[in-house]
Amino acid sequence: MANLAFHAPDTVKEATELLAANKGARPLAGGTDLIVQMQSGRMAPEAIVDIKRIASLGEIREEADHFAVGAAVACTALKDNKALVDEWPGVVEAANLIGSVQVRNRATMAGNLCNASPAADSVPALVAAGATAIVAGPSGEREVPVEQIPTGQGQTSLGDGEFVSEIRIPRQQKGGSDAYLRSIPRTEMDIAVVGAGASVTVDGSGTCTAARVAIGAAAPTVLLVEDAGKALVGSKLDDGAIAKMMEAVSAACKPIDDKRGTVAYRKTTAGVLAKRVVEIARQRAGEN
Amino acid sequence: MSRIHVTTTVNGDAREYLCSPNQTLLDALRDELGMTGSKEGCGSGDCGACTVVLDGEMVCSCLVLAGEAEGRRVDTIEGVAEGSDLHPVQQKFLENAALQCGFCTPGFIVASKALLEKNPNPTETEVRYWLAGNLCRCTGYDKIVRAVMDAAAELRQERTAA
Amino acid sequence: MNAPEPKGSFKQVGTRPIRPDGVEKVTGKAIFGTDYKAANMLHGAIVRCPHPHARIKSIDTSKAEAVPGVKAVVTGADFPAIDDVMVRTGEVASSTLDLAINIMAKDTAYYDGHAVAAIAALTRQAAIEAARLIEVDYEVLPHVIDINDAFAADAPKIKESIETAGLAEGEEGRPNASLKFPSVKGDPDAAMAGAAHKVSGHYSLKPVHQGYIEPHAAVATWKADGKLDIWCSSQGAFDVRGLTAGVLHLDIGSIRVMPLEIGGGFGGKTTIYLEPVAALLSKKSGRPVRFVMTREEVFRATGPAAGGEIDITLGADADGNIVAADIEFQYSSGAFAGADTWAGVMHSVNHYAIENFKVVGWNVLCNMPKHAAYRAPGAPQINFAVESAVNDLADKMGMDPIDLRLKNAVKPGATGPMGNQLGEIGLVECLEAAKAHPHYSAPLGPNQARGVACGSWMNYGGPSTAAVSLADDGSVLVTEGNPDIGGSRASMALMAAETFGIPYEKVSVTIADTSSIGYSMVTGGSRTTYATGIAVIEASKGVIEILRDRAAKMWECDVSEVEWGEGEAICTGGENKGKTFPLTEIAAKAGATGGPIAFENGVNPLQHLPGYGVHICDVEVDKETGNVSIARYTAVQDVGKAIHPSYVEGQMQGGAVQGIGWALNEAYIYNKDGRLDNAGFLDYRIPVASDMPMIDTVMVEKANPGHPYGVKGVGEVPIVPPLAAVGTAVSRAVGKPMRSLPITPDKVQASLNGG
Amino acid sequence: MADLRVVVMPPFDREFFGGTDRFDLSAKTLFGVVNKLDEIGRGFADLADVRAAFAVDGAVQPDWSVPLGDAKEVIVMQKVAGGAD
Repeated sequence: MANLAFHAPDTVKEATELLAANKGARPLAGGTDLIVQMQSGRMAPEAIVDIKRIASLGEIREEADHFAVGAAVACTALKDNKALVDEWPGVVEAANLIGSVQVRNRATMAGNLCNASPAADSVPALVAAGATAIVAGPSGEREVPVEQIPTGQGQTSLGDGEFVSEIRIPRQQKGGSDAYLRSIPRTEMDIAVVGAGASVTVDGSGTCTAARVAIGAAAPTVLLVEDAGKALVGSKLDDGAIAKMMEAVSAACKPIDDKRGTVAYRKTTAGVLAKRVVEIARQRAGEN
Repeated sequence: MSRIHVTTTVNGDAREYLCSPNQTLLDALRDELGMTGSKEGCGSGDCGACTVVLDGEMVCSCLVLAGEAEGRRVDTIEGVAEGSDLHPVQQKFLENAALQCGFCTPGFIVASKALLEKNPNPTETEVRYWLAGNLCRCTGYDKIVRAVMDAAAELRQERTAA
Repeated sequence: MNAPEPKGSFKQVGTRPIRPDGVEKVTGKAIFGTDYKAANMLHGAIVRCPHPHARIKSIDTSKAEAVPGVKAVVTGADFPAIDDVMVRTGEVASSTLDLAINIMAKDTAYYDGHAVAAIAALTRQAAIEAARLIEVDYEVLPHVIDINDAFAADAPKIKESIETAGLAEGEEGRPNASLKFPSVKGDPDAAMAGAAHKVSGHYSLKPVHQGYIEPHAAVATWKADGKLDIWCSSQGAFDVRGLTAGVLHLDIGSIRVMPLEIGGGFGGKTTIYLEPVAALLSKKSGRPVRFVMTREEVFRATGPAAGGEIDITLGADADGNIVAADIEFQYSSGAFAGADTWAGVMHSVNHYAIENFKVVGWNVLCNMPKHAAYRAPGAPQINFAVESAVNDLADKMGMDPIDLRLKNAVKPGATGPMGNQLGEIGLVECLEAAKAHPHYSAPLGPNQARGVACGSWMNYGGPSTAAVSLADDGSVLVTEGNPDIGGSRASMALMAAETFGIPYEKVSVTIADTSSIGYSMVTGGSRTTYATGIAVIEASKGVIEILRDRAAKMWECDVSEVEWGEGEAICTGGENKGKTFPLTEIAAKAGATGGPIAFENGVNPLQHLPGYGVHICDVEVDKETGNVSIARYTAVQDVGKAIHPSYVEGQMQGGAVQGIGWALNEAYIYNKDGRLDNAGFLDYRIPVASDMPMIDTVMVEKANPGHPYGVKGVGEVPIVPPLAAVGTAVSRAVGKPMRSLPITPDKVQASLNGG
Repeated sequence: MADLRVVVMPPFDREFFGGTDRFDLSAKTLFGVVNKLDEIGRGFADLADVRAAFAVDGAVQPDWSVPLGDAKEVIVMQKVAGGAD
């Protein structure tokens, strides 16, 4: 920490160069994880690269086939984008469950993703939404599904000099919507004991044509439960299909006992929350 | 460690300070600028006692690096009252006995003022969720929530009167 | 003691003015313990043991001392030889034996977070860096943290010196039990055998932290003349002085403690942690030294309150008279003996008129920080078991739980468990007020259930000093020695204004340092408004006597012909009969009538009375996730006379919410290596605003004849009933008894799913 | 001189008086009571002022110098530590 440097570049290129130049460098977006880790001594970066001065990373762009959410966009700012709220209410809600208003005014979805906590609230919603991450690095940009960024508790697939510059969320299909719920002992300020996100699409007849279910804090990383989605597709989201989906979710859980909850609680509650988010998403989809 | 020179605006005044790259905005306010109104209760963003407004959004100043404030606008508890005229939120905290020890109070007042600027007519539930990032161990929150609701009503009256 | 004033005669007492220190505190100007800075001061950091129990083989400070900016390093070796100095802290005597070791380990560290060395450096950064470079060679020893593990007959003894006090002839102690305290009345075994209805249960509670938002902080400067100045926030500057003198073997007179504003204490700031360390570092470096704990340090090394394991059986006759109680419990006290077990026994069934009981309390040591007082220390834990059992009894008998309590409640004239007579106590009035409250009969929503519980705290009086002086313009200046944690300046000003018969605004209140006023015991024990209030009233009366004398001089009459009215002297005889001198005029003439007008006095009142509360709690349970929310909450309490009702309500609301947090979420969680796993506000979950409903309060005012204005202590009672009120409500919603706190969602869900 | 029944509550009965908790003695004030108890249980006087509270005929008496007059009973009890706010 003795020779810690602070940089605030204006371009993505500069940022990647600064990160590539020093293996000990860390990108700073909202800082709500990084600064806590620095203060507690759990992390001692050699350089900090503040990406919030890069204009393009502070924007939400509405493209024809996706929303592009810059890595420096604070969670609370997502609520100001009406189109995003209409199409992906679950993603916006999930990002706005993190910490407190003070924290959400700083925290970003990209940071939430790259902190690589299995309990990250926005990540199951992003996974359910089929979101991708734009990874900027010395050799240019690459696009990867968000679920491929975290590889384990606190570990990511990012290479030297790489950072997530943007989160891309596909435009919502007709009859589609999403939802995210988590269980915490309090009403705010807690890390999810377990969480579930779902996106479903239903046709005019009420038949589910597409579904993705993801769960958080139930394994070393956020899980996309493909069998859960399969259990729903082609059904009318009837009790039988929901029951199958819940079984798939509980089966996919590989949780641990820790200070925040037990294995049994996480397995049971993951199913309960998955049932509830599918129901909420279905209702919202009906309104689309 | 190399120190960073920061020029920023605090409660409307142009201020400068030198800080270390790992120093927080809270430390800079308290130690470099001698503004001890913002309190450190946890240093991890969990208690809200250090709440300040950064470019119009309330944040925990313990989760902002001092260097990030370059060219930005910081508003703290010291700037809430205009001279000796208390802000309605401060006045209502006094009238409602919404403080006991008073340590969390600056953070609550900055956060409550920020709420009422965004939402002049909050429900009790909205007040409680907005203030969930500010811990108070003395009051049980009852009188704090009442004070904020009272201040909201008074500010609405002032607006209609104006 | 003084007879109470006739009811309804109050002009100031019972009003709700703005507190004198309010503006400072809403504008961020008030200087708290964490805010004080001394010129040229150094910054301290403490090295803490990462093991729950370890022998310190050696400490190498050389690398740390080499860090640029490091000015001084201390370890246990720098402290005076540990011996058993009894320090009188007003309420009780504290032995410095345990205190000194808790402040800085000597040869053994007894818990994760135990201080083993400290550093003073030019910057906090340098101090922290140097702290990481201190090399301590530990021999890790076996540890026990859970009470059941520590109490086991074959548990590893955490200290050779532990002996079980209070054993009968030939009775066996336990390796880690420092005390067995039995309290027996009548013939409990026979009475229990004859009881028509019996209920039993085992109840468990984890240690919890006081959770004040202001971390501990202190600045000390050791001056060349050997005198020591300390600036800190505490619940009692005089006891900081006495305890620091005891630990460092100094004369009390050589230490001066300046009280700063305190950011919450709840009992946890009635002891010391940092002051002697800062003092020794200041002595070595020749500069002021400042310490501010991190939140992690606060959790790892200060507080907490006792956890408990409690077995209880209650027996009642066919009419619902509780005829027998059989209780045996263990309380933890950390690695040092504690006092909560006494209070646990005394507060177990003292609110009921039970002729036959056997209550046995054990104090058990474990590898945790030295436990500290927490609001009604020792009472909430035992009350959780007793009041839950009383609710079970009511269910079993099909009786209304408040009716059952009314049948058994202690009444004025009853003899308390300690043998002394209870005077004008108000439990019956509280129970009746609770029963009459709309909340108690309100319909419940789906998945909701209701719990009720009552509880008590003995309260206290004890030594306090106050001085009152007049300025030439008639301003009344009150000086006292009790830190203002919850609006006590306002209460003191109201009582002085009432006594003089002048407006509240004419009174200013200063909390003085330890060299500027006589001894005053801690702000704690629900004693301040009662005892320090009496000191303020008596000092005000002393000034009034001087004012009568001065007026007599000006009227050239005998003082017996001068009465004191509302803020003025009235001449009742001689040629000036009927004339008046307002306080302001007498004050203006002070120079001509004998000089400045001031009066200081110390008191030691013990005519305090126990306080009683009844709480009603509605919870709503999510039957699938096990989440519990508080739907409605009402607190009823006998407050004697509320001097400033808003701050009395505030005590009731704050205590209730601390109790709710204790019941639902709060707990010390240690990992298998004996390290504290939730040393922060993220995972030590105190209630947040969105967790709570409004807390309705009902103040029952049954005046205390032992206080001029009828004051009873109010601060501690409110944390006693919530544990059982919440626990019973959740148990009823779930349909199974929830007897292990905290009642977290996973416990609720497991119980609902037949676990 | 008041002829008194002195009742010693736990823990003092076991700690100082070998489990005996009732004594008949006469004294002018509580100072006298403490001194006589100290003769029976050595060391009691050293701790009495900080650890014990005294109830004279049911009422707590903080001032040991008050004459006991024709009081009948003195109860010796443990003080309770507190901590609020």
